[in-house]
Amino acid sequence: MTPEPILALRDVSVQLGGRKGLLRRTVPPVRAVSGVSLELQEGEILSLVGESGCGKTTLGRTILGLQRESAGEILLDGASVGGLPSDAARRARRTIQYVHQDAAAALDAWWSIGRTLAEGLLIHGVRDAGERRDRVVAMLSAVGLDPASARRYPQEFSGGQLRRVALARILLLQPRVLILDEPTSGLDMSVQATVLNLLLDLRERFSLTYLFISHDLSVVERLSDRVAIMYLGRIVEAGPAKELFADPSHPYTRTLLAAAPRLSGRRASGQSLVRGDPPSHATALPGCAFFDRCPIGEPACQASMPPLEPIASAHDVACFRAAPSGAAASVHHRATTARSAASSDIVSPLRISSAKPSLGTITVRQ
Amino acid sequence: MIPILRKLGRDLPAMLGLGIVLVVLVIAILGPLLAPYPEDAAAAHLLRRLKPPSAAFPFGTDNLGRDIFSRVILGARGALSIALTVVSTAMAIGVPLGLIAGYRGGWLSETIMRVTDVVLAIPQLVLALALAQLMSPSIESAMLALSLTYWPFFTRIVYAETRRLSASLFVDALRGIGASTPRIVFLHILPNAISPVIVRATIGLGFTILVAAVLGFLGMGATPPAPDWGLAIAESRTYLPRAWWYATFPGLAILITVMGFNLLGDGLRDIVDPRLRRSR
Amino acid sequence: MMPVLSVRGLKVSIHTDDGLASILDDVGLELERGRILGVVGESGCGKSTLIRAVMGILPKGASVDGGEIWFEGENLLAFSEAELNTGVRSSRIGFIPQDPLLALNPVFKVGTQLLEVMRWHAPDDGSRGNARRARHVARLVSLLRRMQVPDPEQALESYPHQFSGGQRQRLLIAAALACAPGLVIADEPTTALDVTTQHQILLLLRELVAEFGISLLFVTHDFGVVAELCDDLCVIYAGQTVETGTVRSILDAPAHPYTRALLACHPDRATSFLGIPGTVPSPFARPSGCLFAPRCLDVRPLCLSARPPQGRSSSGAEVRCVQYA
Amino acid sequence: MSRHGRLGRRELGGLAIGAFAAGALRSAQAADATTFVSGFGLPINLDPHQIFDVPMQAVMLNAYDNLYRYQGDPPKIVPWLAESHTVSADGLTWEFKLRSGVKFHDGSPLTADDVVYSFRRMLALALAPAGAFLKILKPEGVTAPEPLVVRFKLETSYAPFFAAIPSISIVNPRQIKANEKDGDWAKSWLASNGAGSGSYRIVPAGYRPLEYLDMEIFDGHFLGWSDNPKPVRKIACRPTKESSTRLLALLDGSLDCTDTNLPADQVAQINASKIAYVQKDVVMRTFIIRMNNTKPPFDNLNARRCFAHAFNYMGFITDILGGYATRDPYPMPDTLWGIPKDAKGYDYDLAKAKEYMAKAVAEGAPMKRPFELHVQSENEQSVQGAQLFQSDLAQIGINLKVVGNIWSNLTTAAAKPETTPDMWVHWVSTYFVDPENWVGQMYDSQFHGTWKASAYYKNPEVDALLRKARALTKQEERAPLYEEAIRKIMADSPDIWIYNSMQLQGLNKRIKGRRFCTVGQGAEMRWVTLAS
Amino acid sequence: MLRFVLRRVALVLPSLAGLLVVTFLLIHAVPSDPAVAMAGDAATPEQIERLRKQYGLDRPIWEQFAVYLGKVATLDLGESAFTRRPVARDIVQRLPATLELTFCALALSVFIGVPLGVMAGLKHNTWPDYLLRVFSVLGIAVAAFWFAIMLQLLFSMQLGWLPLRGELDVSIARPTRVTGFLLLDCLIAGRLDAFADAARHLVLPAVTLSLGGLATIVRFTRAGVLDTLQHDFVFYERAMGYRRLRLIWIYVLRNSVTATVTQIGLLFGGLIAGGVVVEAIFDWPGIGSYTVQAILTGDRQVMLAVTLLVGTVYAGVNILVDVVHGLLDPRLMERT
Repeated sequence: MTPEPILALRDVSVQLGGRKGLLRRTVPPVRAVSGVSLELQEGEILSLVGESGCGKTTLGRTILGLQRESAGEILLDGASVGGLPSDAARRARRTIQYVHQDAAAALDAWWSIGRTLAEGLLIHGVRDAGERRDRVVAMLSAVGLDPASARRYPQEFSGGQLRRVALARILLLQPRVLILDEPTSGLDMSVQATVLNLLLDLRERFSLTYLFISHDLSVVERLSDRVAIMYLGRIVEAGPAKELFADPSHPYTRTLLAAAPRLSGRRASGQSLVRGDPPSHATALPGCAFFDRCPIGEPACQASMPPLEPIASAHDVACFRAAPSGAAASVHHRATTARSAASSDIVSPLRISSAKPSLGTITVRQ
Repeated sequence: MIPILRKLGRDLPAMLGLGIVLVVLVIAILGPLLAPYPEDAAAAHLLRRLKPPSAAFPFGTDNLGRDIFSRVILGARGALSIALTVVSTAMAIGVPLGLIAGYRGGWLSETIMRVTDVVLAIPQLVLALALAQLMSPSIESAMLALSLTYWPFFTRIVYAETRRLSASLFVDALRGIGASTPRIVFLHILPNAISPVIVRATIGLGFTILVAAVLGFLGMGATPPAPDWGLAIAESRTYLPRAWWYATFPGLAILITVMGFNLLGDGLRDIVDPRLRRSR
Repeated sequence: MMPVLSVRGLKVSIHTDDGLASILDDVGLELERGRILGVVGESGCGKSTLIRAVMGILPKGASVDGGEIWFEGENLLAFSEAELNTGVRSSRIGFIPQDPLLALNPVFKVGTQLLEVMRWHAPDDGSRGNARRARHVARLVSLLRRMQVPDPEQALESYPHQFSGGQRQRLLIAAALACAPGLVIADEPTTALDVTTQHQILLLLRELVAEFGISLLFVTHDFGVVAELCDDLCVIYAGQTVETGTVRSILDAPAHPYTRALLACHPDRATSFLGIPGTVPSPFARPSGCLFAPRCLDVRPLCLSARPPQGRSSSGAEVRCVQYA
Repeated sequence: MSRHGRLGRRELGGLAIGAFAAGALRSAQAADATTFVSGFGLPINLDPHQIFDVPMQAVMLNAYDNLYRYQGDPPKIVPWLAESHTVSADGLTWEFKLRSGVKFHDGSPLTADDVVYSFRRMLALALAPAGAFLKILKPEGVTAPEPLVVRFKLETSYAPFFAAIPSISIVNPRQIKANEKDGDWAKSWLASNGAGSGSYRIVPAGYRPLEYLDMEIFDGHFLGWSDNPKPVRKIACRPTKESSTRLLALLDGSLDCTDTNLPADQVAQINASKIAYVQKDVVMRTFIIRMNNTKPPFDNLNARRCFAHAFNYMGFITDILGGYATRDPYPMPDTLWGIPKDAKGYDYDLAKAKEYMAKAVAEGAPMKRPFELHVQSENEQSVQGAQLFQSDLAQIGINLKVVGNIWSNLTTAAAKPETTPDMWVHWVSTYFVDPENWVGQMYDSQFHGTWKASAYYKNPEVDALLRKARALTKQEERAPLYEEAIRKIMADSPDIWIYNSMQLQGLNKRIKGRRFCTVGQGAEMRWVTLAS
Repeated sequence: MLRFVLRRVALVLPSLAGLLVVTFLLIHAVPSDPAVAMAGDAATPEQIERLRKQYGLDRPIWEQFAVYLGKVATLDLGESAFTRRPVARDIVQRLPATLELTFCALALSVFIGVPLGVMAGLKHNTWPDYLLRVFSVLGIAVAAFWFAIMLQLLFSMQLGWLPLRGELDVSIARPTRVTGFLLLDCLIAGRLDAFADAARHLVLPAVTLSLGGLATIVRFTRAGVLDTLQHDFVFYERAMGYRRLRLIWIYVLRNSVTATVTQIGLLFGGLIAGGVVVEAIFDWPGIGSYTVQAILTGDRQVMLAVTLLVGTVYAGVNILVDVVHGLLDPRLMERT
């Protein structure tokens, strides 16, 4: 029996936008996140991976409480904290904090770093100015910044330093769960490394749990305990990082892995496993959202949405064609090949789909 | 603040504007000390009417024999106080409304912005003249009318800025750490939104001086014997083109002052315009 | 064989409000015909200034203080702005920008913009007026089809925002190739794209180099992309070329301490996330010795006093480091 | 710009290019010898039974005829459409004998019925021109016993009746009735059309309210044109709105005459020009600073006298008005009959003013409170007068605030003593030539509530004198009564009477044959000839 | 597109209603009694009282407003108490003159201001930029009435090139009224002499009126160009070898004028109301002097009608501005 998760999402959906009007074009709301379930164990790093527009940031904001879920349940330490308007949601979830992707834009350029950091403490009830100052100084040192930088303004910092400032600001609030939204995007490789290092270090020191949102598979692979892959608002595969990278089951996961540029990788040539553009909600069709880009799709995939189901212990996949681990050796084999070398032997989706193997598995799943 | 001044320092027209504004300010403050005939604010000297410029009267004299040079100097205070009163009143009305409308959204925002539209559509002159009638023509009614027609400009600017800022990441981050709405709006959004407001206000100061002069010209602004620049030009019309000095010097005073505020505002705008911030 | 593009000892500085900044100190590279040269460097190392210098479009206040840029046997630095504009840009050097969303003029139809380029730079085949235009349209349509842009005719009539990022980048690649240049310069063309799209674009570029007989100068900060795409590699640090050679040789055996440190940061190789200590020296005050010396783990006294000479590593790469002198 | 006010184009004549360009571009501005471009202001509409003010006179005198008309300077009332009249001994029945052969512009003959119709229309509309008649004449009191005889039966004897007869224009009922809507007496139609018999006819297409009005000669006018062989054939009214434009247009030759409010300061400039000059005419138009006698301290005689002595009459007239006005210490024009020539007015004497102030203060009058003097802000002269007064009062320690205001607000305010300002400035023009136009309506307390009586002066003796004079018909009998009343009024000093106007009008030198009369201020055009 | 315009029109209507209420209340708060003014100088209190009854001025304000609203709904703007003419007719007669003047002034500002603004933007922070900025600001700062008189003195009095005032010489017969726009009517009637004369009369007032707008247009075009020049596509277009002139005057300019177009919209409203002074000086028979006259006489129907008119024109121009925005930038249209 696993311990009680620190944070759990049950079937959470989020709708965005939408408007009606007599003289305005009616725009239906977009289901940015649909039916996502996640559990975050104390102390682990769970990575949320997907291409732009897959809903990972929306999901992060929903967990935080800045975006209200339209359905589902959010549990913090086993207690429901869902269904609240944003102010109340933030109060209930103050142990969850969020670190923005663009650290510079997340800081008020008119406020010095020291004031900005102290402001968080003030909001969280630290009335004594001296105490605030001391804690800010201590935290700046903890994230590897000169305490004298408290007097400086955001525009005087480099990208890497700003990430540290952003972390310091959040850590002052003594969170337990951090949602890190692409914390290294836009950073140079050398800086990215130091920031990741800091993140691991801080997790130890402050006993943090990370929800790590990223599209960079090489970073995710090295950092995460568990990984969840999102595609068009749904989680299509989730499992322990090692297992998932070693044995990707969903065709989309495999696509992503195959597409990521690798230092070791000889250049791809000829046809690619990867087809089509990243999807948008506007063009979504019934059935499996990945169908139009899927190398192994078959007509049945268009009929209904495949549910997220376990194929191994703690490893879930939402695909009718993905066999449980070991049961679909060929797929497994192709995936690993795709990852490690050129993907020439799986590039013909036609061949695979025309073979129509294992219709039986679908019946089993139903 | 320092970088702003440094950037401004390289912008010659803006420095010219700043210089003019400072000089006008000094003149406004020290007016009665600088004017050779401070009593000419109200006196009448029938024997020296409409004298052309001379050593004794560098700008000549007006229809009641008053020294135009003194009156131009004495007029600075009035012009500036009208401008400052109008612009600060308009800001006091417009800025909070813009903040509320921009941050809250919904029906309140809609209502505020529709009212703003309505007021923007009222011809400024009609309102000014109607108020002048309502309260009898005076500097006060002119100021009220101008304030009442000028605030929507601030509302619109602040509204747009607030909309932009409340969608920005740093406000999002503040919400994330649990900052209260008043804290976000007044301590964070307001300072960030204030730059375009200051620019608009600076240009507005010049604009107000000019419109006040037009109201004076139409007999709806300052009342005699106030040493008002617009009024002086209005009074001078009868004596044009013979007494050319009568209109010219108050006209130049308006021209230079308005130009000063505009140049300064333009320069500030170049610096604080978020669209231009990327440059260099 | 003469290289298509050869840059030697290029120096570019820029007058700013804070003084004179040395952006490019000593950059050299050679791009052989039909090959893909990757130029890799971290932000601020001068990659985009290098591109701008080659295109002849330096930012305000910048000037070339030394060096040569030879393109197909001609010194580009001797070209006037008008000569570059009429005789080089697009017609002989194509350009693929970094961010496809920002590079297209948002208020003009794609076709208008691409045809504008062709109108001035497409090779003259004697046709004029409407016939010439029709021929241009036909060429664009076939190019777009080759780029796997669906419904090319419709695409020309659409506005940039109506395309996805990947499609836009395909449009821009088509534009770069439209006037049949010999050299194409690509400025981080996949940075703004999703990983699957990036993969597709890289494949496409690889094919096009052979198919259209072009040489490609590919600027990036991502070693992974270089590994996937490029033949040769040029590593730049603080406005200097520090290592050049074939991709294979450098990735297999990086010679310059900077290259080594940088590769060690890559998640694919990193053993721990240590990064490179220190920061890039300010362009306003470059150290007198090796520019990397303050951050180098293998620094020697000599490094701090004099600029390191050009050397050659065991794998055949040219390296600017005393270790290989 | 020339600094000498002489805009001689010759100064620039040396510039060959300029001269060439001017020659090439200048349009046929050379005025046409039969078109008169008039700068008289336009009335707010063209119906003489609705509007009765100075600008209306310029339309009325040219486009309409009256039974009698004021002519000459000083004005005499002379037969016009009427050949003669008789009045009964009790002053109640008036009979006017009309000329024969008078034709309206549409060619139809003008008869007594038309006159009756005109008076009845005027009474029915009951607007400004009816002011003098409403109380004394009922519609059925106007009759036409014979085709060319009009009879008026008055309700009470009213001497100014005859003086007011020239203010009523005779309109053509046939045209009016054709354009009547819902029994409105065609007041909408006539507001922008003409239906008269005057020397000129209104060209409806040439009219845009307040902007321009074209009138063309009516060859069939009853007086004929034998007395003016070369008349103006077209009057183009193009009033100016700006005083500087007015001046320039006159000097430019594109305007033949200005309106009659030319400021004295422009006189020298115009007279220095080759093309125009300033005509000075004495008119009956008095300039007055009113005091609200109901508001303390103006209820105190000494206070009022203090103010009356503090105005620099001659300084104002000599220096500001350039002498183009005559000091008139009486409450009406000193050229009119009924003036007690022996009565002495108030003069500028700050010492006396101080004395009176001390007395007033001793009597408890609040002389230290700030006072408001309302002026019509668009009128330069009233503003200057006010400022002069302000400056002098400041010397004796009285704090006066000059408040700019507009006519309609002022007349509204003057309808009640509480809202009437402390002081305000206005002129009283000649609506009809009779003391009734001035003292009669200004100081008889029965007129309280009208702007003319806005001093709210009440003196039962004066009331009695004025009422008695009003009911008598003979000037010899009335004159002593007015003289007596004026003496009493002047002793009470209810207002500050300043001057009687001299009318200044800029005229093009090509104008010949202009005949001036204070009523109409020289706007009647039928004798004017334009020299080439 | 149609949906876009309809939506904008629908949004404007409540604003206009609000405008009407505000103006109605405001105008009725003015103490000046229209009956007094209407009755004229020589009127007696009884006459005034009668008029007050006749025009319903003695009735409660909401009743007066209801009556007025009913009339406005049928496009009847009432009758001026003074001119005795239907206000709508007066406005129809005068508005074209004002519009003609405003259009010409705006055209002048745009055709001069946009190129100057582009030049200032291109020469950012150099002497040409400084000079252009100072000169354009001079345009705003100079008092229109003073400038107008100077123009009159120079061009009419001294040089004699242009007429002093009015819209047509007295010696020239007016063309038949078709559109009300004098220049157009001259052309329709084939009266070239009248057209030339009318055009000459238009020059000085239009130049005077264009001054204030000129500076605004220079200012916003300059800012727009500066902004556009920051965009990556400008570098891209240069790198692709666009011809410099075409790059600036077509590709950069179209991206730069959005804010300028907005300002032109705002200016238009301002010019109509602000042309009063210019109309007065040049005796231009437009709506401006009519408005001032109405205010001075307390002619409520006219004041209301003019406010409604200016509000409508303002709203209409703003809709037009939005349409132009949509044409300039196709992305905007799709957001609706």
